Amino acid sequence: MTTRIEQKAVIEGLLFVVGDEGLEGKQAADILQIETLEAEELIQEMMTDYQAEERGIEIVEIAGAYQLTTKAKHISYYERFVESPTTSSLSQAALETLAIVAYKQPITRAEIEDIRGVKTEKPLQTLSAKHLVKEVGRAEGTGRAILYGTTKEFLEYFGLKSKEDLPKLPEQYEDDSIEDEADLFFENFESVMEPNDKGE
Amino acid sequence: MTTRIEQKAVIEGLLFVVGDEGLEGKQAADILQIETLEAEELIQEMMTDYQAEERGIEIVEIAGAYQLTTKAKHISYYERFVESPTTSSLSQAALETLAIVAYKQPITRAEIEDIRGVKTEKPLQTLSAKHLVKEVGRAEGTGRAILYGTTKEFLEYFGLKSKEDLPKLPEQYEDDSIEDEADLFFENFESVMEPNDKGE
Amino acid sequence: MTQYNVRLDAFEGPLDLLLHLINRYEIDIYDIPVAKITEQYLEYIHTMQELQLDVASEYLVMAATLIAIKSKTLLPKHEDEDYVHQLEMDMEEDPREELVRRLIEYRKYKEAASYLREHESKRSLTFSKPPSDLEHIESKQEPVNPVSNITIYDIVGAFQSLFDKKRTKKTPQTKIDRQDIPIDKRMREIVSELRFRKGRQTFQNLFPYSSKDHMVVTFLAILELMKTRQIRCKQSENFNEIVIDLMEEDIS
Repeated sequence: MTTRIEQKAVIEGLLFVVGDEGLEGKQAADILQIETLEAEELIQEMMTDYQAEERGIEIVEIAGAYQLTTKAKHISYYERFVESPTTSSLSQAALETLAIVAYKQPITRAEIEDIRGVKTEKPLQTLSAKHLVKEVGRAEGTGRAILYGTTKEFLEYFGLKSKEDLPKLPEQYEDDSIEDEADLFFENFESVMEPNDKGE
Repeated sequence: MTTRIEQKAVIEGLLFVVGDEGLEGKQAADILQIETLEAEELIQEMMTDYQAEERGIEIVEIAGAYQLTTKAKHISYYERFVESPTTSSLSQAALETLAIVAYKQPITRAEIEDIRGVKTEKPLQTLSAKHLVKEVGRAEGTGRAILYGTTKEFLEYFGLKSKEDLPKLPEQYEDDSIEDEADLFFENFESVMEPNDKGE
Repeated sequence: MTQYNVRLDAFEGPLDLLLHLINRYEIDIYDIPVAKITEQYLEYIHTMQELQLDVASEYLVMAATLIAIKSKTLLPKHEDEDYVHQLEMDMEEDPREELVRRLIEYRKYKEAASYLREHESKRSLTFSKPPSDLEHIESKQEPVNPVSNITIYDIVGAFQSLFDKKRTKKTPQTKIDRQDIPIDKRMREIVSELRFRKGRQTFQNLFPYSSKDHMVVTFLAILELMKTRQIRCKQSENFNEIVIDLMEEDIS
């Protein structure tokens, strides 16, 4: 029978070993022979523990798995002699393209170009070469255009938990409310036009 | 002015980042801008801290450098991890080495190390022991280094008819344009430095 | 042969340029004064042409669209039509509507891109480590197939990512924006690199990246450091390695 403290120690060791491949809650649970929920709880507790001043590493959840990283506030000490994982930042064109793919996937190149208003071949090539987007299928109809979607590396690159971790689009809310308003208007309009059909 | 607690945190992060390359006391001292003796003292203290029950990693001193490792007493959990079906049967190092051998055979260890940028003795041993790569000849020239290639078993495991049956790589992995650019720069640089020797 | 590509690159296309103009003149996106914006837009295109920039066809298409919208809004209303027709006219789409829809749609993703940019830079502040090698831990149940759960595509993937890794390491700036590697920053980097290396480093090793621009900036930084006597370069004889020393006064 292992104590919670020991279980945390084992998880720390496992997190260290898996590195940037990450450890899923289920994996930790299997190895400790406990329930997944229990393992997740332990990891959550550890996340708080690691926030202590004397710790130089912390647990982050990326792409559905937990991994250890150094703390951002210590960057000045590390940058002198190690290379950052994402020193090469993406061009604006690549980022815009990626944003569109992330929110609208699966999506064809023509649809992306429609939104951006410019050719998007090169940014898509860059993103594919960096494994940030990939072909996820083919569109129906003539031509059977390639459909693009984001990859696991996309989540890793930006340190996101999952695709759902992306924030709501800035104007999405407003758009919805306009539609709602429109719906409301038409509903009212209909009820005025056909008062007999609606059992008032 | 950083506190001792913060300094320990930075050292932990540094140890985490350097991995098995290890961190010398002097390096830690330079980065923290403190005396080497002070840094050594901090690390010694940390070694004791890490012995606490709740820690799954510890600091060991190997060849004059400090590095983090998992604790020996947790070995049974790592065995379980290695056996778990979700764990890849080859380490990342072995997989990379195998990939290079498969696509670049026949190839010497030095050439593999050149591509990977790290020592590759152990992964090559593993792959030989698992009968995935073997010696296929000797390189010309002094030293007559061993040339490695894939085995018949390799083809069988992956259901390939022959080496030529390996999936083709995208073109971008064939070109060496970036290296060419670098070479060009150094060439030009040299010709500027030694204008007499190059008959221009 | 002077090129002003930087200025053209400042915009990601006609929609981006229009958004810029809308912001700059504090225009309500839902009520765009077409005449004014068309004028500004064309002025910008003309400037680009005067600078002999290669104006991409997308910009010209947008110019045509703007002019078309402008002329539609200027069309006189038919007064002799009957009431029903007049109603139809009123119900007709605002000629600006399609453009506004596109601008709003594009603006959404432009903002999403800046959110991704934030994450990207946040991410560059932390480091992780590659998985440890557990080969020394012998599994008790040695599988019959030493590569179970690995496919040939994992091999291909390993090979590709190896080269991608190598490539990204080598070229920290894919799109080189000269502002990003100012010489004095590189000078500071070199000095701290030298400090870290106990005051000495070979010339060759000060060029960690094979990106042309990075190398040029590094070279200029070295020259500048020599000029300001922060470093000293030594070469024992022709063709030997050049060794860079940090000047003593600076170490203290």
